[in-house]
Amino acid sequence: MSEDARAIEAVLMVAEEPVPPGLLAELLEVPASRVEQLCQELADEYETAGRGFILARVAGGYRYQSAPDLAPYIERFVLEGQSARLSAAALETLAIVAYKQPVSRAQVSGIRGVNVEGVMRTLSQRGYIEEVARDPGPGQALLYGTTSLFLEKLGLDSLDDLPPLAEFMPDPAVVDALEQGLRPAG
Amino acid sequence: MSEDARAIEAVLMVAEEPVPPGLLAELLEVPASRVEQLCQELADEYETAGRGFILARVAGGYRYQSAPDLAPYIERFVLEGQSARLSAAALETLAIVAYKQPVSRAQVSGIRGVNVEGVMRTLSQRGYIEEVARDPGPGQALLYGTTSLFLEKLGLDSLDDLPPLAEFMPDPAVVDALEQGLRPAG
Amino acid sequence: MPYDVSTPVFEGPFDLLLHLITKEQVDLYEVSLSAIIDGYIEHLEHLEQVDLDVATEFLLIAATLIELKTRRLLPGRDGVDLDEELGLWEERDLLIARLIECKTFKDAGLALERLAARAARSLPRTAGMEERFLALVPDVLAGVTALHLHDAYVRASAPRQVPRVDLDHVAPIRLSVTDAVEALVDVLPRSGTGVFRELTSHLEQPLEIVVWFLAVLELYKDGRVELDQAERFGALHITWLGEQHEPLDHQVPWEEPALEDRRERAEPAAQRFP
Repeated sequence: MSEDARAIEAVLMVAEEPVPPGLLAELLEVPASRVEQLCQELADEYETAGRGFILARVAGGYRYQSAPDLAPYIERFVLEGQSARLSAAALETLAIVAYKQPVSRAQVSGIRGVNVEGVMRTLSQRGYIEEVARDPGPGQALLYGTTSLFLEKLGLDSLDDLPPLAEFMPDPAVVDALEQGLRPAG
Repeated sequence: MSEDARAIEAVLMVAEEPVPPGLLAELLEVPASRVEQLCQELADEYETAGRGFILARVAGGYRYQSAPDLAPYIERFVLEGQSARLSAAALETLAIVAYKQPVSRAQVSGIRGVNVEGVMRTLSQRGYIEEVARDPGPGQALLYGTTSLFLEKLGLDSLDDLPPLAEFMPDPAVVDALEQGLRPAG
Repeated sequence: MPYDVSTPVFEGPFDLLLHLITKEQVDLYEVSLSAIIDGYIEHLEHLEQVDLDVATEFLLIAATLIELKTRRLLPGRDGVDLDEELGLWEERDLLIARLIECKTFKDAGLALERLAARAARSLPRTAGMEERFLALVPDVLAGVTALHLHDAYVRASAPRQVPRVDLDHVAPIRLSVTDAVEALVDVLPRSGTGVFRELTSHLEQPLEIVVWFLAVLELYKDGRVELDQAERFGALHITWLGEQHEPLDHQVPWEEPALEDRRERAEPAAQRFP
């Protein structure tokens, strides 16, 4: 396999979104037409070999997908799979959106201390959060809030039913000092 | 290609975490040994063909990863880069938890000779270690162990794949130097 | 002899001792202990914060060393009784055992770092499933209560330990685009025109300059300034298109309220978040 084709495979494998051929061309420093040709060749190759995945052209870019005829396996995987619960990261993100709405992705990211793009997208795809407004300030960031599906799932009548946040949170240093003081000797 | 091999490819393509062979066996209704064999064959096939991706066995499951030699392309593509590097203190603490687990904070602190509270909290926030149990003895100290994210980050299938601790024992010359340096009277 | 603390930071007393004994390859009995301690104290003075645990542990080790050394230097060794002598050896063995353990895990940590660096060359696929399968995903909020959510928020918003070593080189963003716009709107109406490089000459961090540049673009987008750059990398001239203000009575009618205020207003239940 050519280095270019291998690089395309590698990038598409780790990409979370369809990758536009223009971007691939930039990364590989080859013309976009060459990228299109290589992607077509790869797609044909996978199909001819009867692989369980395909290289699809979606939303202006390329991405790997499971082969359509294998959907029954994917469905069973989804139903029996490990993804039955919301991850801790997703729950925290959802909590921040719920309490701080309307809130921008950057603000959520600031509170959690990590990039929340993927988690926010998942929450949004599941219909728990949605774009509710645009920050009127510079940058015009999208602001997110929770949906009525969210309220429904949590059995809440309205956002006012969320447990209030404590008015006073002891400084972590104080908590630490207390812990230290109460820790049994030895 | 066999339907089983294709199904494995399809499922792994949509999975977000390493998929344990046991789960694949359930989905395909074949013995786990058959899954292991198929995965090995697929991994070999990708490697022989020189694909841009590999099938890796990590943290007790299988997953697709980009081929290591194509890292330069991936680095250009993933602008955010790798997560911040761990400090020497954090690495040392992580090593103690990894090799001594389950281990209490006081024990780690005893080995490092310094307070490890902050470092342990950082490691825990980054998802490398977690509370795994409580010491049944007096004091009931929380005991810590490493997570599967730790295995994933290190590319290990299980804790058994950690290099043996004996490899890091200081060589006799260093031990001699220590003994010489601390020779009491005479 | 002067002891030069040239290594960046000794995180713990064992590190220090290890360094002294292994790296320098010295016999501690040949070294002035006071010089070591002076060196350590000097090192402490350069630290912004003294970790008392580290300091006391060093004290303990230094005391042990001093005791070992004085016993050797003092005459009248005949009088030392056997138990005491044995105790001394025991202490020494314990110390050596701890030093060996410390060294072992130090090297193990480096090995973990190498493993992680190797693993990081190969990234996993995390794209997940295509949209058409999403509807099948079981109800992931099943069993999650409002209280869980509350706890998750408290967990997420708890102040974090600031990483001490790895993020030191990252400057915090002290300036927002809004702030920079305000500053420009304060300066430009008075001078009428300005050069970007001069307007930002007081800034030190590239990030701050970037923020100011974004602010200039923001003003340009709003039609409040005209930009002119004769050549690539040349001076960027900014011309104020609005009214010329006197320095003291300037007023910014279009100024956005601060983000905090906006959020308060947009949020019906703001009183929940003191």
